[in-house]
Amino acid sequence: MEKRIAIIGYAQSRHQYDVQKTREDLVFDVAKEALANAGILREELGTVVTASTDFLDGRTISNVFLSMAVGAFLKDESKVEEDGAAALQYAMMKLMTGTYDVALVEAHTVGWQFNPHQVAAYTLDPLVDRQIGLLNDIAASAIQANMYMNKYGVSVEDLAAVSVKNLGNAANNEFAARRLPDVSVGEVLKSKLYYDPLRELMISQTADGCAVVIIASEDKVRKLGVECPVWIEGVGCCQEAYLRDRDLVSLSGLKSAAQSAYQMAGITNPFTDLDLAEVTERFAHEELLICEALGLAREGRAKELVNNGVTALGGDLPVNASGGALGADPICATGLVRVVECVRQIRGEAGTHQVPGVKRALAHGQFGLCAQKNTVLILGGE
Amino acid sequence: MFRNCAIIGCGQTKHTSRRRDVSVAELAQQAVQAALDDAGITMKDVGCVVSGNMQGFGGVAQPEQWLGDWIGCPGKPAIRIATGGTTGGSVGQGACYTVASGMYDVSIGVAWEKHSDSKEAGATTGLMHVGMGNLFHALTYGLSLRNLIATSAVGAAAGVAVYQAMFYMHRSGCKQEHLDMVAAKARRNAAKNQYAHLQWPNCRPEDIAKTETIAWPFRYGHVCPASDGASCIVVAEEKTAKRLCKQPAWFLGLASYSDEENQLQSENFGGVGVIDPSEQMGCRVSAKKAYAMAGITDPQKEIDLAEIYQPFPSQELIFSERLGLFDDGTAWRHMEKGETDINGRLPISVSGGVNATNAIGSSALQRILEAALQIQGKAGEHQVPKKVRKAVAHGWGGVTNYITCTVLGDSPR
Amino acid sequence: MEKKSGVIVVNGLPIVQAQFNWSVGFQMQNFLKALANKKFLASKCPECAYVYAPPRNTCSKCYKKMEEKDLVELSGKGMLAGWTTAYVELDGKGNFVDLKKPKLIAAVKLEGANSTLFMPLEDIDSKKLKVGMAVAIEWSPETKGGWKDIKYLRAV
Amino acid sequence: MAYLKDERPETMMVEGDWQVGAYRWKAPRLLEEFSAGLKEKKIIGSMCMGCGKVITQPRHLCGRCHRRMDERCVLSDWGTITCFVISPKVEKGKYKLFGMDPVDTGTLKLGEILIPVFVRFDGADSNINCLLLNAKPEEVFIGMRVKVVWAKEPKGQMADLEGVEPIREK
Repeated sequence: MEKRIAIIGYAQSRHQYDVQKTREDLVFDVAKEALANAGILREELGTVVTASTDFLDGRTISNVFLSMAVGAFLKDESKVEEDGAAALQYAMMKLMTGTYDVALVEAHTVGWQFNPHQVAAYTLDPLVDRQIGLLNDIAASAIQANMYMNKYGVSVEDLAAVSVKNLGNAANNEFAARRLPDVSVGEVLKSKLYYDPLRELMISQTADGCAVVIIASEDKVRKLGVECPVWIEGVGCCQEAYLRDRDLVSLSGLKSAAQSAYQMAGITNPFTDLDLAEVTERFAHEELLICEALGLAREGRAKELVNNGVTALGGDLPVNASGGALGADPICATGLVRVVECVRQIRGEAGTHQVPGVKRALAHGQFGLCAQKNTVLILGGE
Repeated sequence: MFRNCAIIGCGQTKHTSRRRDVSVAELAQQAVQAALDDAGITMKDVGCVVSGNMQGFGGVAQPEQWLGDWIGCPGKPAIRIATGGTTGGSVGQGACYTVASGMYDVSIGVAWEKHSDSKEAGATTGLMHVGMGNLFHALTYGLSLRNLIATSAVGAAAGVAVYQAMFYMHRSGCKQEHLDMVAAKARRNAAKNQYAHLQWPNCRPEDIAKTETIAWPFRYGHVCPASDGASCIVVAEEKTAKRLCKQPAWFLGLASYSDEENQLQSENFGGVGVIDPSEQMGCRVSAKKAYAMAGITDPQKEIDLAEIYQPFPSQELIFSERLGLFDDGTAWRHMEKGETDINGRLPISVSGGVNATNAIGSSALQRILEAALQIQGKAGEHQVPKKVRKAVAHGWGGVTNYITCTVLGDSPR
Repeated sequence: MEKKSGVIVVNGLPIVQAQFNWSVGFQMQNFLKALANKKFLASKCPECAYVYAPPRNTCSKCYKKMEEKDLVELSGKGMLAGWTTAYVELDGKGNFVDLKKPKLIAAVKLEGANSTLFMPLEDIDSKKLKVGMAVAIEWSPETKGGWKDIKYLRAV
Repeated sequence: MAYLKDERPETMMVEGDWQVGAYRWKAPRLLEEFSAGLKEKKIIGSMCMGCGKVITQPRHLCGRCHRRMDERCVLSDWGTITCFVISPKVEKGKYKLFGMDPVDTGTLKLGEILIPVFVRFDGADSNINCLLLNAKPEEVFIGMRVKVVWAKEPKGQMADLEGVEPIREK
């Protein structure tokens, strides 16, 4: 990369379903905290990029009343209607042009306002799938899960093991919404069945939440004398074709996104080069698919990672040490929360779920049905 | 490093009130195909797709996930940007940033809107939805329905623009007949633009003055239509641009500063600290930043042409002043003298502008696109007679608190 | 004095809704009209030969245009690629409603098409489902040229 | 740029909806304070201790200073018109609110002329949008001094502030 960009400050809200705060307060508090964390004043910001969507927020132009809360008064401002990780990528591009040197990236969703699975149904092809009226994101992912399980002989217990791992990890994370320390495979398989094989505990926990990350260009980082900047070493993003015309079992879009991110960061063997991965798994089986697409396991073999504890908190390559999206899923913010969690780990500020000696981590954000759009970021300490 | 980049291809569809011959996906595809053809490239050469519209108006959430197949998203990085009225401007700027940052060599920016897909005229429910949360909040506190209708429904077509116009007229001395003149100019110009919606050859201010008053000082003749349409630009870095295009339109400066909510309400029915919505501090700041980036010190002399986002005629006057093209409160005098006509000293909105064609999500991108066409000399019938070296494209959105300001030129920075 | 909770819940008026009528474009129109004659149309890309079902006018792989001449008729038979049993469904207003009788949703690759279609599957026990199983379209008794003409998919 | 000529005849359509009314929102208890004030015929505003701006209806954040506006103050019920709009005579079928005609429901009278105004109450740095009552359209001007017309029996709701009327010298 010509111009290096670093994360200098972060904050996230305590995610929970129905947080007792207005949307404006939620965003304001987190933005304020992130600015304090970065040790800068609002006046020093150059540009602000937010991520939220109109359908989820229940307002056309969802960012319009939040500019003031997020600190964008008379600042360059833009909104990405995507996952927060994509917003971070866009803000990064803005800094890379040298037009601005500090950017604030904010992402939020108040999942309580309206069922996000209904919103997912609104994203379907209005001429075909919305007319047939069967699908939503859970249904589509359930079909994906079935296809994957049939193709590679993965059992439903393997999926439940992912939930057990992530929900257990979430118990250590004070910011997570669904914290189940001692949940067992049996309990996961007894939870309410939505679309076979996806049960309540295999579906991400919708939450109200907000995450803010402050990034700065290298010159500014030096000027500010930031103690532990976390550098964005690589970034990649890719969109796949619509549900009907893509291979659901392999996330080719994520593969391509990961490839460009690895290339940029100079990673040849992700399994050894990375110390930690935080991925957005809206459903238990997605974590397996994602691990394969990221090149951490061969196709169909990701279940071994979970079953052998490789991706567990104390494993070789912990995946979702924070509990991931199964722990808390504030839709648009989820990708940015992954970034925040990586930064916490690299800076050694993760508290009870700290993984020792994290130097390089991968954050992944996704949006759309069955992970249609993916963003991969490689973060590294100094 | 800001890597030099330029617009090398432009595409837009014919705008009308009902493009029922195509689906919204096909509409966007038409614009993309036209832009690729214009640039002389294929979809394989494109590195990144930036897209946007206002999803509430089309009824499809995150439409780029579905219609991405029609605009070339599959297998590519794709960013969806939506900022209300400025969506198009933000998409254009997004496409510029993706290239200027050095991440991709060629990007396309595509924006669209299809109002006829909505059952209500002008997508009123979608528009009302901006303040729906506030509205329901206020109703729980016994907001009188009479007040509600008087303050919102009376101006439904004109919205708060009518208040903004009143403020401007009061402080500048501009009269209703000047608004007629601006509207007539837009209709006249649109007649020369084959893609425009409301075309009225040789429209005179007297013709506009004959239309019914909706809320003084606005008449029906002043109001923008709700159009179906899409537009697309192809942005390329310096080498590619020079290789592919005889006269690229270079990005010189860009900014999108936001102001406090300009229209009485903030989140949860709070008030706002802006007394005069025609003050437009966001536009002042955006223009200053964009000009500074472009190395423009005296916009009044250096800018050759402006494309202003003016759904209502008063806004052309307000924003031309805020963009530094005229002294405060004098825009209407210059307009009266014909300086902003197609053959005038400083032509403004020669495409007819938003006043003649308003496909909301795409409107602000169209401003950038039209400015580029003028620089490239490809505007056809509405090409201005003089050489255009530097042009400014503007967009406003949100509750008139979002501004995008883009400066294009005929030579790189 | 007892402190009230921090926020007020503001409910919307359920009668307020935004309604849409999307124009379908010529390829989908051809498709929907052909359903009346119990024909299932698809479109084949002249460049890469990928077959889209339902038909469309642009190829997402090579970005070529497809016209009426590129329409092909499918047999209405296909192969099961994946499925799920739905125990709940959305009511359109954001609530999950428990289904008394679970529904099957199938992902099916129609013979001659590359696209996967998501359709209801009926008349079969979910335990007997297998990937690659043959299925066929069951047409409504009366076909009028719309999505309702396809009743469901059944096992052959 | 190539002009696209291949327009086709209108195609059929399929329907769908977006249940915007099924959403819910969270609001702060600020308006409660405001409407409680109205019951005592007081207009309450919030003050920013950073920039000193006074906003009404009260707002709890000042974006300029990026801080909370915790202080409240009571404003004068006299103010100045900063902007006005004059509607044409109310006709049937012209306006719609939630699909109903306000003339049919009796909210608006047939043939009346409405004058929505922006009022800046003395002491505030913001406008309130309300109706000008007891005045003819031709006598309104920007800068006109007005006072609040209170409901006869304020109930502690937004409608207590019926509108404003000109202050007439006797």
